[in-house]
Amino acid sequence: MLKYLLEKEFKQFFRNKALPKMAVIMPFMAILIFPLVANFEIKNINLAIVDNDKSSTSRAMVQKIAAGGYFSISQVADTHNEAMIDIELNKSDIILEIPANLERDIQRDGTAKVLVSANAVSATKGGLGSAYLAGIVGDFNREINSDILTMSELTMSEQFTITPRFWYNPRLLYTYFMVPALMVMVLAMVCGFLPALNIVGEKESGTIEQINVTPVSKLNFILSKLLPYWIIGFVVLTISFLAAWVAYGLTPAGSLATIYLFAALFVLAFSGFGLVISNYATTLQQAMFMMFFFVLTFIFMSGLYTPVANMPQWAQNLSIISPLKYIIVVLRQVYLKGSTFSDLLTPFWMLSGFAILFNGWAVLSYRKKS
Amino acid sequence: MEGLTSVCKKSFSKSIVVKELAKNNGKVSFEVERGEIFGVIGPDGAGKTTLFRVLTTLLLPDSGEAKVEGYDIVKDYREIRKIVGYMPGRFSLYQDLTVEENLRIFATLFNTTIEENYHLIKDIYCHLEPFKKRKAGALSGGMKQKLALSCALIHKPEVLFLDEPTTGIDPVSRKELWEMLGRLKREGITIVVSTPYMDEASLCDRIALMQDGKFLMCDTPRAIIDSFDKNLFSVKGENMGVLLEGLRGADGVLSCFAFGDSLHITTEKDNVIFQSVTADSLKTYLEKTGLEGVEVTKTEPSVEDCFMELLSK
Amino acid sequence: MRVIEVENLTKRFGSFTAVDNISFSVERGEIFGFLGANGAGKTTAMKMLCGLLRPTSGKGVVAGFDINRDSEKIKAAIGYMSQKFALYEDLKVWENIRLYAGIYGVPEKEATERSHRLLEELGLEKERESLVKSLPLGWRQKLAFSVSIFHRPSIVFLDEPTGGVDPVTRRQFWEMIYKAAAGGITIFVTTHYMDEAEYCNRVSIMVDGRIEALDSPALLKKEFGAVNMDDVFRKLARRSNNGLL
Amino acid sequence: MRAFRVFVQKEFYHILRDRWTTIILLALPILMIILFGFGITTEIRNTKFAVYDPAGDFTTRGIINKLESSEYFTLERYLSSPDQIEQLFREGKTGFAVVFSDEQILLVADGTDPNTASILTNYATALINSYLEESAVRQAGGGAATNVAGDPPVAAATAAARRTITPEIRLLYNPSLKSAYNIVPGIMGMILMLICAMMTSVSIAREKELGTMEVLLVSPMKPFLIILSKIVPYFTISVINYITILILSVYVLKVPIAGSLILLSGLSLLFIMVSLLLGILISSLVEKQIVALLISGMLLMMPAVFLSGLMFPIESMPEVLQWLSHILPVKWFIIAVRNVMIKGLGFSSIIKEVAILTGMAAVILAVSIKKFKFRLE
Repeated sequence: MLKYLLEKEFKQFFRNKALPKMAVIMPFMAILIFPLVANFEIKNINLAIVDNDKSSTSRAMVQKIAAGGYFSISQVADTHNEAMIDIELNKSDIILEIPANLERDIQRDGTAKVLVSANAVSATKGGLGSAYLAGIVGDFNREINSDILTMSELTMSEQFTITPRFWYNPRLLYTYFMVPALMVMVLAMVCGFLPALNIVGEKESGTIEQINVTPVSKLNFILSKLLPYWIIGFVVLTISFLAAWVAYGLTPAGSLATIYLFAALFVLAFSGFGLVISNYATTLQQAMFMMFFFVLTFIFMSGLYTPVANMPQWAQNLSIISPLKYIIVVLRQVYLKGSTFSDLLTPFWMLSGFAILFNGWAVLSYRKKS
Repeated sequence: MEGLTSVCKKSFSKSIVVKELAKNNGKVSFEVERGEIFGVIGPDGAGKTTLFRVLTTLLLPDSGEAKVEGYDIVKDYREIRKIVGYMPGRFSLYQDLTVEENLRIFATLFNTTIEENYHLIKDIYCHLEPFKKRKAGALSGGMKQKLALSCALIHKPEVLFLDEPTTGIDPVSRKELWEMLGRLKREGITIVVSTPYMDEASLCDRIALMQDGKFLMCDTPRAIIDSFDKNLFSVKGENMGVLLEGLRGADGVLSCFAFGDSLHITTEKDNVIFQSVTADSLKTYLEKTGLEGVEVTKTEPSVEDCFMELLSK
Repeated sequence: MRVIEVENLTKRFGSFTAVDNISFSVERGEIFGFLGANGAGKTTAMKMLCGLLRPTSGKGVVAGFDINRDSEKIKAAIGYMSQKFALYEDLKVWENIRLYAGIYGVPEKEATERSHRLLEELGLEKERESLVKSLPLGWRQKLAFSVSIFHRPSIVFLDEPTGGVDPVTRRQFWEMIYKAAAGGITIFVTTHYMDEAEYCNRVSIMVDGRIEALDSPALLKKEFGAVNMDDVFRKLARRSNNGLL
Repeated sequence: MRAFRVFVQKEFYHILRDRWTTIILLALPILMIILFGFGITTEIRNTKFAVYDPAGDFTTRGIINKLESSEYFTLERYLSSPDQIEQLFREGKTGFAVVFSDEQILLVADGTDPNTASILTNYATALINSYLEESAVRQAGGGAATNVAGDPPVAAATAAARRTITPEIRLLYNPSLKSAYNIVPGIMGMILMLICAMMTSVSIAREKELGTMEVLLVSPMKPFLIILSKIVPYFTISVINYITILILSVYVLKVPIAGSLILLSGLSLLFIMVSLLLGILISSLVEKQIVALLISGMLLMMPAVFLSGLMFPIESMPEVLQWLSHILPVKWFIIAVRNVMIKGLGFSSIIKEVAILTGMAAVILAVSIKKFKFRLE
């Protein structure tokens, strides 16, 4: 019985113009384009210089800042206001204003001030930009005092060289962070939403009554809708692995089997979720919107972009409802850190819990008799 | 004043004039008088719906031209759309709006109100009155079709195109609809209607029989029936199934189809075997071939007989 | 041998009684006409018999199964075809046959063999590979009917199978119905074509949810002194109280 | 125009009768403000860290206290050996580990999340540096400082000659560095476009799919009015959402409206018009709802989220994508809203963006009129 239903679903899937294309395009678009776009790295911040001192010290300082690589000098202005106009037009992000006779003040009473005004509309850019600038000025201080610094003070700061070391991703490539999570996103779309949209489509066009009249059982009907998308989902997942390997040379550190196991569990849970939506939505529009609503919540509660730890406490507590969170943790841990099954027990229980909850709810809420 | 202007405006009597109108390998030419009920019948896929869509300016013809109330269907489509009423084959309503709301929307669509033209649809709409507040989606198939009809007839167009308006409607309501169409006709409205029901076709002033985009015949029901060039007999017996097989096998019998409680068979007009082609000579012939208790009478062909005869050619 | 037995079957939607306490039975191999005006409760009653709708009250046995308790079993033993949808339009002709044969448990080998023969009978071998969407309505209905009796059910429910079909194809359809009935399949059919009502062995006419007349066409005509079934139908219409006719 | 009024009423019925969709349409801004406002924060807060400190002298303890006292980090545990770090990172709970050796301070961070890793190490390095700076000055300042084990006393004279340039940092427009400032304009752009473009295109496509469009075309009513009547409800919902977003950002996210409200509202109305026209354009190219949903979903929403600088700075994107983002109306709208709402600037600062948006509106209008099918072809 199920065999014939599956045959029908596959034939209809490949005959429908839009769906097969979407199932193929999505993984590639997600894996290849998305990581290029989604990174927070702050580089080439535009710096406007207002040098009222024009002394050798001030020129040396500007030299050091420009050489730092983080900043590119976008403008040399005469007055603060002139530079402010560029800030307003988003041409430059930070203004470094060097007061007149800076060199004389340093020689005479040892201290001088420079004014840094940073456009902080983007908090990260404003915050990090000014922090980097302050860091470079700090180094410059050490340089201009190198002639008179005592051995101990030098050794004190030299004594402790601080070197960051990044495990699993030494070159801090953003793609390593995003790609595993994106694979999950694609899986969620293909196995979670396509079947649900399919069912709602049949409900809206009325062809669902054809099946209700036949001895096809509830379970067989749902399975005939889910299985094709599960198979397609895992094919898409494998394609994503290959794409990640080819494009970024990214291969899973942990065992592939663990990934496939958790992916299966996640697919079971998420397609159950899709089914629940399909039972409540009567029109395609409704289904689409409900999904959009919940996907948005799940994504942002899952730490896909920024870690859950950053979020305020109430948000962190709320984030346990997102199945995406656990599978993303799994994918990242196994893929990048090579964690094994034993390290990932909590996600395992949570995902199994979700699978039972959603699928149970789906079967209960599925009303075959109108 | 209104009466006067409308008279002189409509000096010419032809409401629709079609010359060599071609659309995906079909071609037709015909004319429809003002205030005439013009029936279009034909098997599914004969091109009836396409013809309707071209005449109501929804589709552009491949070639040829047509005028509705003097307006050209390609150039003056805006004028035509002001004076034409159209009910498509798959007239869908707004399922999430109530019966009354659907009606009001279509009334306003045609710049009128339910109250103003209620008398036009009273006979059909009265069945829907008890469900006024119910959503259109919750109605049964036939009821939906009745609501669609009311929505299409809620305004008084000069020309009305109805594409299979009565499919799925019970016989009594169909009768009422045709009485309403008769009233509209008396008020000078030209009606072009397609229908699968042959009994309805015979109520039209003229009928066009369409197949593969062409008119096989286009004439009054009377003329069509007169053109029937075969003998027609109605045969009754106990076991219809056996009788049907037997008659099909009998030589001289051209065709045999069930017609309600009897079978209609056709024989050649000048057939050698049946010189004196009478009902009882046929009866004795049949009994000889072992079909007892057979009752044979000569009958007048109906439009349906002519339709089936023409199609089988 | 009775294949359908119904006792005071009722269905209420809130305050509206769609089917009001109907009782009747249908013999094996009979062509049973189920007539009624729009909104008289025909489709609702039929849905209850097919296990698509749970009755508010009353009992019924279809193909030996109780309609309240084991509606799933009924579905395996009957065929169903409605005017709106019977086949999947985006599947090819043979794919539809194969699907429904599979669903109703016809063994694969037998299914492929018989589907060839069926297509020959219907003259559809050429259309074997074309999508159902491309078939004219008449052919689609004939194919749908053959598919609905492919698993040789004891009863087949036909909901206005010939709506909008041209006269010639309609008659071919009824010849197929005759053949199926002769083969022992009970035909439960609704229609608005009064000439088709004449083809049935017995006819029931519903008015406002109740069965107002149930007999053979000939006896009904005698009882109502009518020339044909159209007259019978119209005479019954006068009994309707809330102007439903 | 009575017919127009009744049709607008019909469109409202379509939406209001569909309870779920209405709730979601109005709740979306609230959800997005909360999610984006709190979901995406790059601010580091109480990240756990571990320490491996065999020597455990005064300085290392000082460093650890300095880290612990800051609101960024909380000490989780002391490690008996560096190889324990492997297990810590596997479980994914600790942010980074500080490993002291006689010459070096090693900051071991979990590189899987590069962004957090670099921010953590930057903040930690800055804190440690400032601790070392302070302890050096304290030592240089006066003999009383406790003697650091093994270090010779520092001569007093160096303090006097020590020259420092101290940067005085002023953060413009967003002194408290709240990430929400950057998000509100993005949300506004996304929601207004989603509601206008997607909903309009889907509702017109729905009318075609159901077959009712065929009847509407053959009527005295101008097709243009039918489309216009479809726009009104979504225009209203967008205006309501616009107001909700403003209220939420001011009172919940505490992002004040620096510039003129009238200018901001005018700007938003312009953008709503552009999105509505986009919706009409899509609907005239499409026959089925699902295709309209896919096009507005895939081609409008996804790029809008990524290319519009809502979450990721556009500057750090590859050149070709930056060029691609030029064609998105939402990108210009977000820049303009940032200038007016966050930076509080006047009309002069958004002339370019307004010009582009108006230009786009004109082009889309022209194309959709040309493309509009008043027949069933």
